[in-house]
Amino acid sequence: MTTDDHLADLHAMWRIRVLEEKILELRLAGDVVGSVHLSNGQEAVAVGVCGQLRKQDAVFATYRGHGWAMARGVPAYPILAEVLARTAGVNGGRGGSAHFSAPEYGFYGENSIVGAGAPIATGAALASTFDKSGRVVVTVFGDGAMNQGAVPEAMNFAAAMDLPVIFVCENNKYSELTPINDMVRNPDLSARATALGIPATRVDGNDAAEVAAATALAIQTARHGLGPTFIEAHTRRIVGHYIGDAQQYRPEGEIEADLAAEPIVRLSQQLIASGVAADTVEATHRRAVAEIEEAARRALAATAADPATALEHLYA
Amino acid sequence: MTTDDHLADLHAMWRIRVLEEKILELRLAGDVVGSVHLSNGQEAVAVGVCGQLRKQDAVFATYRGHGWAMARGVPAYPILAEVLARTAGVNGGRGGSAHFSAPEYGFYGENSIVGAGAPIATGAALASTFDKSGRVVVTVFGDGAMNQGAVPEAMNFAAAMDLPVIFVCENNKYSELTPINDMVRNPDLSARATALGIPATRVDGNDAAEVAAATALAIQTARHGLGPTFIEAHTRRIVGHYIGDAQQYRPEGEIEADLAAEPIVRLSQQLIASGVAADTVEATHRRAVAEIEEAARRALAATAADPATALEHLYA
Amino acid sequence: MRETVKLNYGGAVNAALARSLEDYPEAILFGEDVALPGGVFGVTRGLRKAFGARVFDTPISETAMLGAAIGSAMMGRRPIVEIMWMDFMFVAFDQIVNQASNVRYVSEGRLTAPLTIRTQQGNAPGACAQHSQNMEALLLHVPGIRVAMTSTPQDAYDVLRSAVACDDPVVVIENRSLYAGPKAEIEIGGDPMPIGGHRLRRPGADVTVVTWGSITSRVLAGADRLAAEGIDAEVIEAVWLNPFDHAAVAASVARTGRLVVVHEANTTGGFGAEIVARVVESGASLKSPPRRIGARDSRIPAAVGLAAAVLPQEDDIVGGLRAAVGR
Amino acid sequence: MRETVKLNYGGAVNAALARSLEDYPEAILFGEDVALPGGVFGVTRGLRKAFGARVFDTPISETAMLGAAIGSAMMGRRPIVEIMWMDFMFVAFDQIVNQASNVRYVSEGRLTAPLTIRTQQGNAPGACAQHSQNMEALLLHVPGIRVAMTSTPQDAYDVLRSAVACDDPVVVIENRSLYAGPKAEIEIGGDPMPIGGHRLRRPGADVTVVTWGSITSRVLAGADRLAAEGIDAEVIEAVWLNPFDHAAVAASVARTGRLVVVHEANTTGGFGAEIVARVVESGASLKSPPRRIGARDSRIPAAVGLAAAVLPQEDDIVGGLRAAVGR
Ligand SMILES: Cc1ncc(C[n+]2csc(CCOP(=O)(O)OP(=O)(O)O)c2C)c(N)n1
Ligand SMILES: Cc1ncc(C[n+]2csc(CCOP(=O)(O)OP(=O)(O)O)c2C)c(N)n1
Ligand SMILES: [Mg+2]
Ligand SMILES: [Mg+2]
Repeated sequence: MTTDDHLADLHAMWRIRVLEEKILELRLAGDVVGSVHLSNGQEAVAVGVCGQLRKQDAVFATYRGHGWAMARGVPAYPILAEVLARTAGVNGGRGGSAHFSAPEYGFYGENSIVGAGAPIATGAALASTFDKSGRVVVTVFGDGAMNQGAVPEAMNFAAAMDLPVIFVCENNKYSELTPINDMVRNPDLSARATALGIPATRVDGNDAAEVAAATALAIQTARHGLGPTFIEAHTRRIVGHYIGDAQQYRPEGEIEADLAAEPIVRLSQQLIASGVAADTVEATHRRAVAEIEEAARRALAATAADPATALEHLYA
Repeated sequence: MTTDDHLADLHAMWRIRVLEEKILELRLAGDVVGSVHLSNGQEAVAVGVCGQLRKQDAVFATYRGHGWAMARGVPAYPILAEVLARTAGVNGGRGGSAHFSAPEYGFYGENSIVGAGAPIATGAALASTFDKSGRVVVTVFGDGAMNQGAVPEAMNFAAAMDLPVIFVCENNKYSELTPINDMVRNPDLSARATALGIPATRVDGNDAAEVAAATALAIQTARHGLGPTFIEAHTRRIVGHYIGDAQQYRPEGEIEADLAAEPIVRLSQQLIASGVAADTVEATHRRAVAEIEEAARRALAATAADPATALEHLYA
Repeated sequence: MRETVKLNYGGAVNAALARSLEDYPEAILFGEDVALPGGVFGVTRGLRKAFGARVFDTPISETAMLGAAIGSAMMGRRPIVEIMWMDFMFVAFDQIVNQASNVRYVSEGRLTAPLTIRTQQGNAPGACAQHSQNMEALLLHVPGIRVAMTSTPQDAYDVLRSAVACDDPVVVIENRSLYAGPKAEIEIGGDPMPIGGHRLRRPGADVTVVTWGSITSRVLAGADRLAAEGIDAEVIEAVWLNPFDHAAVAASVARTGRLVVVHEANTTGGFGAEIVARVVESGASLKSPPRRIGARDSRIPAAVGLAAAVLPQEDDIVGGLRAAVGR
Repeated sequence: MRETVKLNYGGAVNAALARSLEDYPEAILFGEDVALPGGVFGVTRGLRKAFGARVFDTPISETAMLGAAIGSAMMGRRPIVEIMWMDFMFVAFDQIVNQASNVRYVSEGRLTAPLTIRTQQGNAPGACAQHSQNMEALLLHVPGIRVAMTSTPQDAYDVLRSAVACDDPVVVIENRSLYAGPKAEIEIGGDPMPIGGHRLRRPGADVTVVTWGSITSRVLAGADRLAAEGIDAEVIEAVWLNPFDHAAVAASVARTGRLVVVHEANTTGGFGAEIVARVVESGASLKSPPRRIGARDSRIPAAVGLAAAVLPQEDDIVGGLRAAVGR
């Protein structure tokens, strides 16, 4: 990877981070209503994975999906408009923060039922085996979702049928307020995939390049008809699970350690250490801020979703 | 194990085999109505496991559960009466062949939803951690059930909480009419348990002694508070999945091979080869036949379930 | 090309599946034991041979199966998935209630899920409590999911074809006791009809009976018995439950002045309540109170004699109709 | 020992749980995030500390959780399990529909499943379609499962205690928008009351309004508005939905001659239909057709403005009541 590639990753991560920070701000200001789940600290996974995808590929995410949408190319404006319940939102405000989709960008949606996206993504991959699109499907879920029956069912189904799907487990160590290691005996979640005959890797999810490398291999496997791959990406969320989550469940020092290891800080430091000018590095942030500020301004000014349309689109 | 132990196993297996044959006969004669799932060929698993259990232990089985009930000590008469829809049945005819229970014998029931017994058995094991009964719980299910989300959920739950439950997978190679190896990549199903941190073994399920040995270890583990064990018992059903199943899905020669390896034939041959008198061996069969014939005679003569009671026992 | 053939109910389902797979290159068919073995009821026999990899067997993973249907439908396939028994749907109900139902609506129509779930339900002699339930009412409280139930070979064919053609998720509920029924002359091969509508099974002047599913034949037998007593029942089989043809029921009740709904499902919370409520809300003037005849709010015992005491029998129907007309 | 305390709704739930855990040494309490974190709504705070290992966190495995409740209940425990949102129940619905429901009946009473499932449902501002549904009607079509829904601190306490004391599976449905509501003086500490019954929230002469859950307060607000217009609505909150107090509704309707049912759930297939059907089947003479006011048979959009157009608002209630009394 070239320095420019790394700078591009950094910029991509900053765009997500600044988007999330803006959403938080809008939520605290009361412009955004309802629960939002931010991905601060986990940006390298979305950026690393999505950087390897082609236009026709598909991502199925969770409620913690803003960053995945953006990494897939959904512009900030329709995301913010969605979260702000505007007509211009990707789904006109129907999806909201936790359940929006933008298939025109290969973002097949968030899902607010833990684990439920994996079988659907598997179905999307099933379609690939018929339509000759070469489409590879990515489904992302958390560590906690590994304990939801839908996930092993989907993994076995995909394995048995050699479907081109990549299971990305964002292992951020917590499910809401509960540490994953209290809920499993074997902290190596990737072993579950291996047991099903699925090639599995564990990567540093705070390193976009490492995530990208694992994804590239998984994509090759999928495109060659060799079926699914499982990627366990270790990362941390550096915000609460929900707005107002005081994170009392975190052992002392953990948040600090997580903040030191988070992907934006880390990549910035690496770039500077490797001789890139601080201003060049910082410019990635400035550009992201400018973009998101502008998008937020527009989204705030946009028309609210029209209640008269509330009953539309239920059926064909 | 002494010769007497082996003869006891043989007798226990014959009791099940003859019971199943009687149920088949009654079904074909129209005395038994509805679908029945026989366990012919798989008797060694039930006998091997249940021989190690104490009175307070609990078994949760599937629709293919007649043999497990009997191995737990439920007499033939109330089983046959149940299958014949008589008042004297273990559940007065409400459970029928596929869904009966007899908790007074530690048989907590069949279950006709694939995989659904595993979480419930896990709950029974959870109770053991509070009631100091020392109760160990066995849940049995098929190879196909491994692909039902309920099973991995239950296994992880039990592992995370160190519950005294033994997961017995009767791998008879088929789920209804479909070979398990077409539905999984990794034919070693026990690997799934290992991945969850559960000690797992694969045993010859047509050898009651081998099953018993694995069970004994699992029981020790459980009673010492060390949590679940997974036993994959390889066996074959030597009858169709349901009455009238023509078994066209069986590759040529398979049925013959299975018949040669089935546990009753095998143990009989071994005993004779080891010097036990043929008549002593055959006596185990004769005793079983006499017992089941008598039970069937009584059950056929028993009173049919009384429709006037149909609405009882819905609520406390 | 339309033609008239003699098929039983199972054969009609098979023919509809074959025709759908022909019509829609994007159609795929899967489920447990449906492909190589041809289905546990033999209903999908021959389809694997005819359509190759588009017809395949799945693991016993209803959640993965329904998810596979939804995801592939989103991507342009037109999946037909079999859930062997309605009772088994509940291990995977999330995929219907929270997933399939929301695809079109939440995406503002950007995504669609044109999938068909074939299942079958109801009690059969000796079936256990977990293989006997009639659960259409649960689906009918889930906006976004279309639901139909058939009882004749012609409808088994027509409705299934309409379901596959429909661009929304449809659950088609069959009944295993019908599959091997008598052959009937049915017309096949036309274009799929739009979803919706009802079947007038018996015109009558004295009372409107609304029913659906395999119990329809029991209702018709009861109506015939009553005809001998001079009670003339009109029997509407509501093949489509969502969309439901409330207008047809209202029109019939406007003529007969009486309403009875019969379903095999438990009475309380069953869809009969909805039909009764719609009629009375409309202010229809009734000569006698509406009645529902359904199962007696119970679990279903395996013993045939016990199950008969729980499920609505012909005598219950005859008695209910007599009471409705005041005799 | 009875005493009067000031608690909000969430505090009342907490007090009922604490008291149940005290009363029944065999009671255990578990769910996702309920123990160490004290629940995502803080409702189970302090219970882990007070009751130790009897209160524990679980993996995100609703099927295993419900199975754990059923199995431990069969073995003499009295589990209380939390399903964080009613919407999540559908990943594990088999354990309710096919498992818990059948334990007593199929075993002829040899086994029982005295378990309580606490959950909460309904829309809250900005909640997505998968976190907004009102699904009590589905449970009410499953014989063997008791169901209650509460909206006041006193009932939150009383009903939960009755549920835990009940020897059958009970689903108690709460509402997250109520947890942090205002404190009220409530009486705690008495013996658990038997399950069943209703609450007369407002006596009235002109129309009987039956409702349940958090929308009750909206109904009462509407009734107050109408009182100013001289319309005197009687409001019954049907805290217990199974068993349902049909007799109380019938008696009220016999006096008022009019019936309106209000629920937040979708109208079609909702439990309102059952209540209407029961009343009209009984032959009650009504001065105007019964009415149901529920959600407009839709998925629930996240946008607050859109959701308001789907869910029944105070104006809808007022309008419906006016129409019922013919004004
Ligand atoms: C079936 C289901 N159960 C519970 C929840 C509530 N819930 C939402 S997020 C969450 C934690 C998920 O943890 P994890 O899978 O690790 O993902 P993360 O939030 O850490 O990204 C839970 C339990 C849900 N949405 N769906
Ligand atoms: C959830 C569910 N799906 C499908 C079925 C139908 N079914 C009954 S038995 C069976 C095969 C089970 O195979 P396996 O687990 O290997 O057990 P075996 O019958 O071989 O003992 C299937 C698919 C069911 N009862 N429940
Ligand atoms: Mg996590
Ligand atoms: Mg098997």
